[in-house]
Amino acid sequence: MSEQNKTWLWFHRMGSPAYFYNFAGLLLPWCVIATVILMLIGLIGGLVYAPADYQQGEGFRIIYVHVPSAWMSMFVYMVMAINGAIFLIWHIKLSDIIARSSAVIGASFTFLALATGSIWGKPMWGTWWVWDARLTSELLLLFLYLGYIGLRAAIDDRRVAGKAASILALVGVINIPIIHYSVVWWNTLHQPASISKFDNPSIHIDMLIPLLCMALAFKLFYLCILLINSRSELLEQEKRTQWVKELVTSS
Amino acid sequence: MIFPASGDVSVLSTENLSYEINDKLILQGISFSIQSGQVLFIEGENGSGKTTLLRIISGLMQADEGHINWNGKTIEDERIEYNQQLTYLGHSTGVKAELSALENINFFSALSGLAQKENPQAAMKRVGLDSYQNTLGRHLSYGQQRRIALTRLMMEPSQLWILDEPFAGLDKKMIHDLQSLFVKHVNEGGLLVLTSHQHIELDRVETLRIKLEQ
Amino acid sequence: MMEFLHMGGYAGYIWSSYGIVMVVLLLNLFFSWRRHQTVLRRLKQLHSSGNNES
Amino acid sequence: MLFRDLQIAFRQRAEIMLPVIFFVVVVSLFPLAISPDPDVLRSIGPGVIWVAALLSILLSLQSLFRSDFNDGSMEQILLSPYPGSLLMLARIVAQWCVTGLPLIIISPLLGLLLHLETHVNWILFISLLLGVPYLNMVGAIGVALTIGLRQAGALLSLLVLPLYVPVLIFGSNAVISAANDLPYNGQLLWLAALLVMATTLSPFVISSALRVSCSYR
Repeated sequence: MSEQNKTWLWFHRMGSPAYFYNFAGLLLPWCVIATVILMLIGLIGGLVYAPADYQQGEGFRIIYVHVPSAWMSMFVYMVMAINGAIFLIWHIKLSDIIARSSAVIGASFTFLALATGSIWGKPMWGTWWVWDARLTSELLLLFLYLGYIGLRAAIDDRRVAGKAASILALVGVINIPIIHYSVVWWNTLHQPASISKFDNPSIHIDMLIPLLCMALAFKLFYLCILLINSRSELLEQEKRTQWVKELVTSS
Repeated sequence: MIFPASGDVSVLSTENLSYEINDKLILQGISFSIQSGQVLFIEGENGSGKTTLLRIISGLMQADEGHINWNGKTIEDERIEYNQQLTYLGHSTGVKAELSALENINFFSALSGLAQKENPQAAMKRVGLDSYQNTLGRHLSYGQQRRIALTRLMMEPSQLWILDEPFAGLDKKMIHDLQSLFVKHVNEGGLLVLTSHQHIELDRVETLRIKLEQ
Repeated sequence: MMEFLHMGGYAGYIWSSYGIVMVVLLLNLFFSWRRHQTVLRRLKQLHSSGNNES
Repeated sequence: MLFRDLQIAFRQRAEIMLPVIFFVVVVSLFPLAISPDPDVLRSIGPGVIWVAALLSILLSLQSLFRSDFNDGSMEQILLSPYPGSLLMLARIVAQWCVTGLPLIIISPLLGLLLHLETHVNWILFISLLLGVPYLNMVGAIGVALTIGLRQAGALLSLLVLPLYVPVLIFGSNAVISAANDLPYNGQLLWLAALLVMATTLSPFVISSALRVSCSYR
């Protein structure tokens, strides 16, 4: 079989719900283990081995949680928007399930990024909330997430909710760069640029490694949540089919 | 007046449509095929999915499985052409409260993008509303609003009529007029899909029937 | 060990932010897992009792 | 289509005035809430007017598609052979004339209320002229998505407000920098760019969103 249609075959097989359900089931334990390991490495590396930052002292260690969750909040929204597009254009139900299962975890990552950001702001600038460009666009991203979840919850019909939410995700994803740019531009307008040392100060090498571990750990954690959620969504959607009947009555 | 647009026989067919609403499969494996000169009768009690089926056929809603073909091509690909040949009348009349009867009719025909088969005044006369031309939609009764919606059947030379309970809210005379209009439409090569509570017989016309169980 | 916990004066901030992160992540995990179980249970009940219905 | 909407709108004159009155009331609240002295008003004026304009647009959007949706004419619009996006463009332009235009026309008046100098008022007028249509279009997307829902109002604002932020920032800032005699044409250009983007993209999005919402009933 040529390479091309082997991947197509895989993609096609992945499309069939029963296969995906079992495949996800197998992958899940490994994923959980990998997340735990990576999380531990990242935490130990970040909290213990990484040298204290010359300027912010130990306080900067919050970066190991704040930056990964901020990256994740953006990453998950991208995944939702891409899957939304796939669902709208090719009507692949699986991508709607992926988008649906990632909404809540995406919103929690954004919330975490905000929470850790403001906690980090306290020792640095003495105030809980700083109208810093990145924090503000993070806040707006949270509103986008809440809107997405709210819309999906408000529509009972599963199909329509999927389509409506995908449209919203696409509109949102077009606006994210615009919102980010306008907030950054607005921020430099009102505050002298000096404060913006906030996000990634010149990273020392062994500070960087734990950060990457944490980022990877967060990604894997997201994958675990995604796998669990999509399995339950799949069951919900395919409940009338034969394979669900056997699976349920046998287990 | 034979339909110049298609000339040949147009065919509307569906392949095992199915639709599920919150855990209940109300449409399963619906397949039928009707062509010019035929009527499709969809019978069933309330809530048996008649309206849903009509809305799926007209393209307002999408079925879970199965698809609908108009002259061999699925309606999603041929949306513009399908819409040109289609007149859909649902439960809600579509009459705007703020516009007068005449303005409503002119708006419908402008929206349909088709030449007016008959001028609005004559159409209103045929449904017995000629004295109501300038009354606002708001002041018209439901029956009158339905009759305004029905004037569209006289005005638009569309080939496929999809009507949801066309006889509801009409008096005896109007029902009789409507039936003769249907017969005339079908004999001229039109297609007709309709639902109705009562059992209506259209004489001298080829009728197919679909029964939807609860 | 005490010095480690003290975190050079920022103990309160660091541990609180790590705490929040852990709590929220675990909550997510817990709710997703619970939902999975309830769906399984509901379907089992639907299928085993309702064989004739669907 | 456009003609019909304008006809309908002018039949319900009372409804046209509602957002405009709301706009005036909200703006006049601020001097009472903050302080009547001109310098303070001059500094917060532009922001106040922009936020008030945004809120009154949001208010007027509630009824945008609702009457069509309820009396069934939305179905006919979706089933017409004309491309949905063209029809939607006409709908938005009609909606803008009915709700956006009055706001823009009255805004210089409110500018005086807040002691803005004449040239600042002029910039305010232009910025609203560029910004309000964007608010209308993006808001219409939100309405199209939430049309069939129960508490659509609250959800609509949650969906739409983040998308309004860029216009709010550039709009109010254009006027503020005009007040402090700083260059403002950069912001206005940004507003114009956003407007062009919205005009090209939103009709298509609105018609597909309506097609989805209509299949919900």
